[in-house]
Amino acid sequence: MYNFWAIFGIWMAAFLTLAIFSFLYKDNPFYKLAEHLYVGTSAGYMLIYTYFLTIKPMLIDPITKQQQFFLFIPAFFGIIMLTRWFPKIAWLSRWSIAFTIGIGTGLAITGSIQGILIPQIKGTLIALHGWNWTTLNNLLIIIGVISTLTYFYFSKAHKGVIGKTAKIGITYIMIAFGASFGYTVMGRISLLIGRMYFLFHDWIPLIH
Amino acid sequence: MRREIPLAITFITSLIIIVSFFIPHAPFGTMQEISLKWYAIIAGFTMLLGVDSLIHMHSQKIKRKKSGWVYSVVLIVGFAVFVVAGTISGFRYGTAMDINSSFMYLYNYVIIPLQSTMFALLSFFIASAAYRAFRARNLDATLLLITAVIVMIGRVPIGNQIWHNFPAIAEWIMAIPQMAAKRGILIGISLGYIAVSLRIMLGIERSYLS
Amino acid sequence: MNIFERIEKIDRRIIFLLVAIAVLLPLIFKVRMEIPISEPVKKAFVSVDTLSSGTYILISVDYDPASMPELQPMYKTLLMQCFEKGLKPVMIVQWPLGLPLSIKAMSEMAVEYNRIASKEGKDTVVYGVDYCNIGYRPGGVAQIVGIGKEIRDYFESDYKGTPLDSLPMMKDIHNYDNFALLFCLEAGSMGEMYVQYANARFGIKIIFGMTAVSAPDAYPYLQSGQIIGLLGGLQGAAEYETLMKKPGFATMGMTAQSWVHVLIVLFILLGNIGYFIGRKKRRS
Amino acid sequence: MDRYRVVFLILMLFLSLSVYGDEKIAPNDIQETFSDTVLFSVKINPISNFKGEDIPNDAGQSIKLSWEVSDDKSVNFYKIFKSDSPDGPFNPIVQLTSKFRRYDDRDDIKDKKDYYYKIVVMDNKGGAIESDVYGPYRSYAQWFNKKRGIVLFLALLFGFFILYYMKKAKKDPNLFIRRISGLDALDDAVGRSTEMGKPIMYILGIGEITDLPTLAGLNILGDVAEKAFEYGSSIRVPCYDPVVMTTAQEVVKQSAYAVGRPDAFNKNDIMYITKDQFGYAAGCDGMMIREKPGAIFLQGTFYAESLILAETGHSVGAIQIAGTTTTHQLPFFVAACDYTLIGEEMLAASAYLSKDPDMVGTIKGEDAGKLIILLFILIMVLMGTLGHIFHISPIIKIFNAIVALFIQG
Repeated sequence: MYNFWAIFGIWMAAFLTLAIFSFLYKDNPFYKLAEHLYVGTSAGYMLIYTYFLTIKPMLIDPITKQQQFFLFIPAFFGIIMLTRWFPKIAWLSRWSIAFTIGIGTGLAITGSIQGILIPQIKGTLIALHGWNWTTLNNLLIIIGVISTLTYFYFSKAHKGVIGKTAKIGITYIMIAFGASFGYTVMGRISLLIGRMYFLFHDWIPLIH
Repeated sequence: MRREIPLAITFITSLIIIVSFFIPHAPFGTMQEISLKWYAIIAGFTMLLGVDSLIHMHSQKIKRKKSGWVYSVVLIVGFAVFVVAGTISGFRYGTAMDINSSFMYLYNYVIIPLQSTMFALLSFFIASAAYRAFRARNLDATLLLITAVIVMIGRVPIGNQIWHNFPAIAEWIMAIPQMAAKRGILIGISLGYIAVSLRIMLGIERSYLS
Repeated sequence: MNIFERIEKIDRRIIFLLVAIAVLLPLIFKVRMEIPISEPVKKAFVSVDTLSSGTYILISVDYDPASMPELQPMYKTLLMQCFEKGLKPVMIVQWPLGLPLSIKAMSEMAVEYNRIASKEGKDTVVYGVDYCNIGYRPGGVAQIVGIGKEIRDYFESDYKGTPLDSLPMMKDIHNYDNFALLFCLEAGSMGEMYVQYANARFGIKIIFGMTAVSAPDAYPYLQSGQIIGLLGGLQGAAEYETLMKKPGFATMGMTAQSWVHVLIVLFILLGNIGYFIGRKKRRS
Repeated sequence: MDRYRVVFLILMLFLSLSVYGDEKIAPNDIQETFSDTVLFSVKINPISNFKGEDIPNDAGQSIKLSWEVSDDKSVNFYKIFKSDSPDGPFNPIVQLTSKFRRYDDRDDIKDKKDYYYKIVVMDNKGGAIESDVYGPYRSYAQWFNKKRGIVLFLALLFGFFILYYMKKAKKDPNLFIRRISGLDALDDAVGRSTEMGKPIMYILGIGEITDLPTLAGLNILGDVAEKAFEYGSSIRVPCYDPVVMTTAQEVVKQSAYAVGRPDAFNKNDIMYITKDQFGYAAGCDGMMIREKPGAIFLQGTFYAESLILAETGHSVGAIQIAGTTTTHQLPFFVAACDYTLIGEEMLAASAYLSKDPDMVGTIKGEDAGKLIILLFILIMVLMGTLGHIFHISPIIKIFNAIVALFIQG
């Protein structure tokens, strides 16, 4: 039993979908209307979302219910972040930005080393032994990593041995780009399948 | 004065995070916990930053009747409808996120179609670019296109029907050569992150303060 | 103008029409194709399937409507698998626009599972006892590290505001150690953050369900053992549905995916043939 | 010559047939039996092997308790009791379901103080089996997390080289950075475009002024603008962000003065389009179709709209030189443009041109890091391989010891 609101909603969604698709024919008022509606509604969504999923649970509830009054300090830093709206006192927001950037850099340095460099280097330290396909694959991996790093090495001209290794490196990189290209095409097509399914299943039931 | 204090704050906070990473003992462990919690709260406010400039810009456009001001009206109306629906749902259900609230109804039937269709456009652009722009003009581009074709056909069921080893070949390309090159690039990028973070921490890089 | 130059000058809208038709026909005529299973998806499936009943799983929902067609089928199939095996899924959300999607699919799959379970006499799943959704908190990486010590420091209540301590299943749950597995559904770079911080510092096992755009970048983590399974794009979702023997949207969409891929490969070939002929003419 | 690479390629494709091998694709996939994720094994009823220990590398005030149970089918739940003395009053601290085998006790534990524990198994028939007293156990806070020693070593190592080269570059900015081949492509693109009497277009993408690729794009813009003014051609720069636009105007004006043709600079050649992704792409496309530029430069921060730009650029027959660090867009640029600066190459090109000490120092510092990692992998692989082939066990032991250093946690 589809009640009235569900049917109305589907028709509204179908109208908005076709309005955006109309950009394929040419840029037109319908597309501009849908695009501006998208920007406006997502901004409205974010405003409500920020209150209910950020400010209320992390500030208002703890302060009112558990009397955690020291939370006024981060709340203060948060509010002066909004001084960017007023050019005269916008410089105040630099303190909060400095604090968040400081945390970000501290996490980035420790994360990059412990979370990326150590495991990725360790994954390439493979002793090659035993005549089987796995050893062959490991050899190709090691050559790939070393030659890719050589390609992005800028302190030596790409001549002689370094030049040849860099050439192998760009070959590996082009294979990787080809693979990413194929996967990206796959990803974009899936989005279209999703919209076509909506149009011809929920709206006009051609697909059952 | 307006520059030295922020730079000092940045240096001290990143020092706290790095030191408490290595020293779990009393003062540092709790200092890290508190600063991470404060970071989360402040980051919550940054989500509001974009809203003001957006509403400000479009309301100016309406006031001065600049070309395309009608679309700005649509934008502001869309914004207002969501804020009102969210507030009402908040009072009725305690949260806007309740499954039967009007806020969720609007999300389902306005934001989902708009955003998913916006990105679905890309599939058309990729198809037309594939036809009109992707040329094997040198060995690199040829290599890229050949690998792309193998992976595109190998990763989908039709590849399996053409030749039953096709999926395994595509998987081999993904797991061995592609993985090795991506690892090389990943190592390069994380060295880049370390360098940029060091420059910001030591105040050499100050563009974030502009 | 010879045939190829004319072909090269085809109007873009004809190409768009061809793509739309190539997607629509297989969907309407429900052409079904056999889905080959790849190694990373099998590893992911086995890792979840071998967990004993009552084990807790953390599912991170980090996508938005733009990547819903690829990741929502993975999320739904995973939830059905958890309910069938009696696992205890806990949903956490890092993308603001993804929270409604996580809520909608969670309640839909619970209703569907309970319909089947009550028919077969098995006990049904209840929110707060068998599954729950602790919603979103800001902070990104800082929050991921923060909940490594105590989840309640950030998630005092669930997505609706109900305190965590009043949810029966969350009583003894404090941090990553209480979860056997973290299944991340990723459209962006949040997956890498989980690997860099949750796995590196707290050692939780991670499986990635990723959009096709980001899946290739996750293979280095698979080889180094930082993640123990990887589902890539709609194909990954279809393989997981096939392993669960529950064909859904992804399996149905793969035929359309195949036809459009063939179409695009033809476009590339046609475009290049025209290009080489044109180049040879210009040289002579 | 590319012959060398074609041979290598055919070898690679042949090797891909290795897929027939039955070995698993992921080579050193530590064949974890997933049983260890099955947390609970079962023995006869009474608790055995109860252990309490300080949690290592932590801030103290916690004791890790672990035990084994014979058969948890009949177990309803456990109750754990704690006291300060072996026979002192035991008060309950936690009640756990039958699935649990370990528990971290964190409530008001003081470091370096003795604690005693008792565990009571309540079976579902209401019976209670009390274990004997275990202890004493103490908790300690550690001053250094030993597991993270390797992270400290690497942080100091890479940090040293980055800062060393930053200092060195301040004194002498002409540190050697190889000429990026893409720069030659830039020059002859400008040259060919002016021969055809067509304008040049420079697109900086949709980045903000603080994004690295946008800054690099502005540096390269300075060089391209200089070449354009030298050849007497004009340069059009459609912008996405007002701040980036004003900076671009500054850069192009300085290039005009540097070449001695201040009159050639026209402020309106660098204009603001719109701050919306697809709107900006549509605006640039319109300009391409109207003005039919001879050369288009796409240097900066690009996302999904890169596709639309590169396609239209190709269709108007322009030479296209692209450059960005967002790896997801590079495949499309390589396929659609005549030349592409890949990721860090673009940053190196901008450092090479601008001779900015910070940029040059960073690139040299990162290069040192890459060299260290590269040589380290090479040496380790050779050592491990030779050790195994010639069965020299001391070498294998050293190899495994070094690999074991790379721990996480």
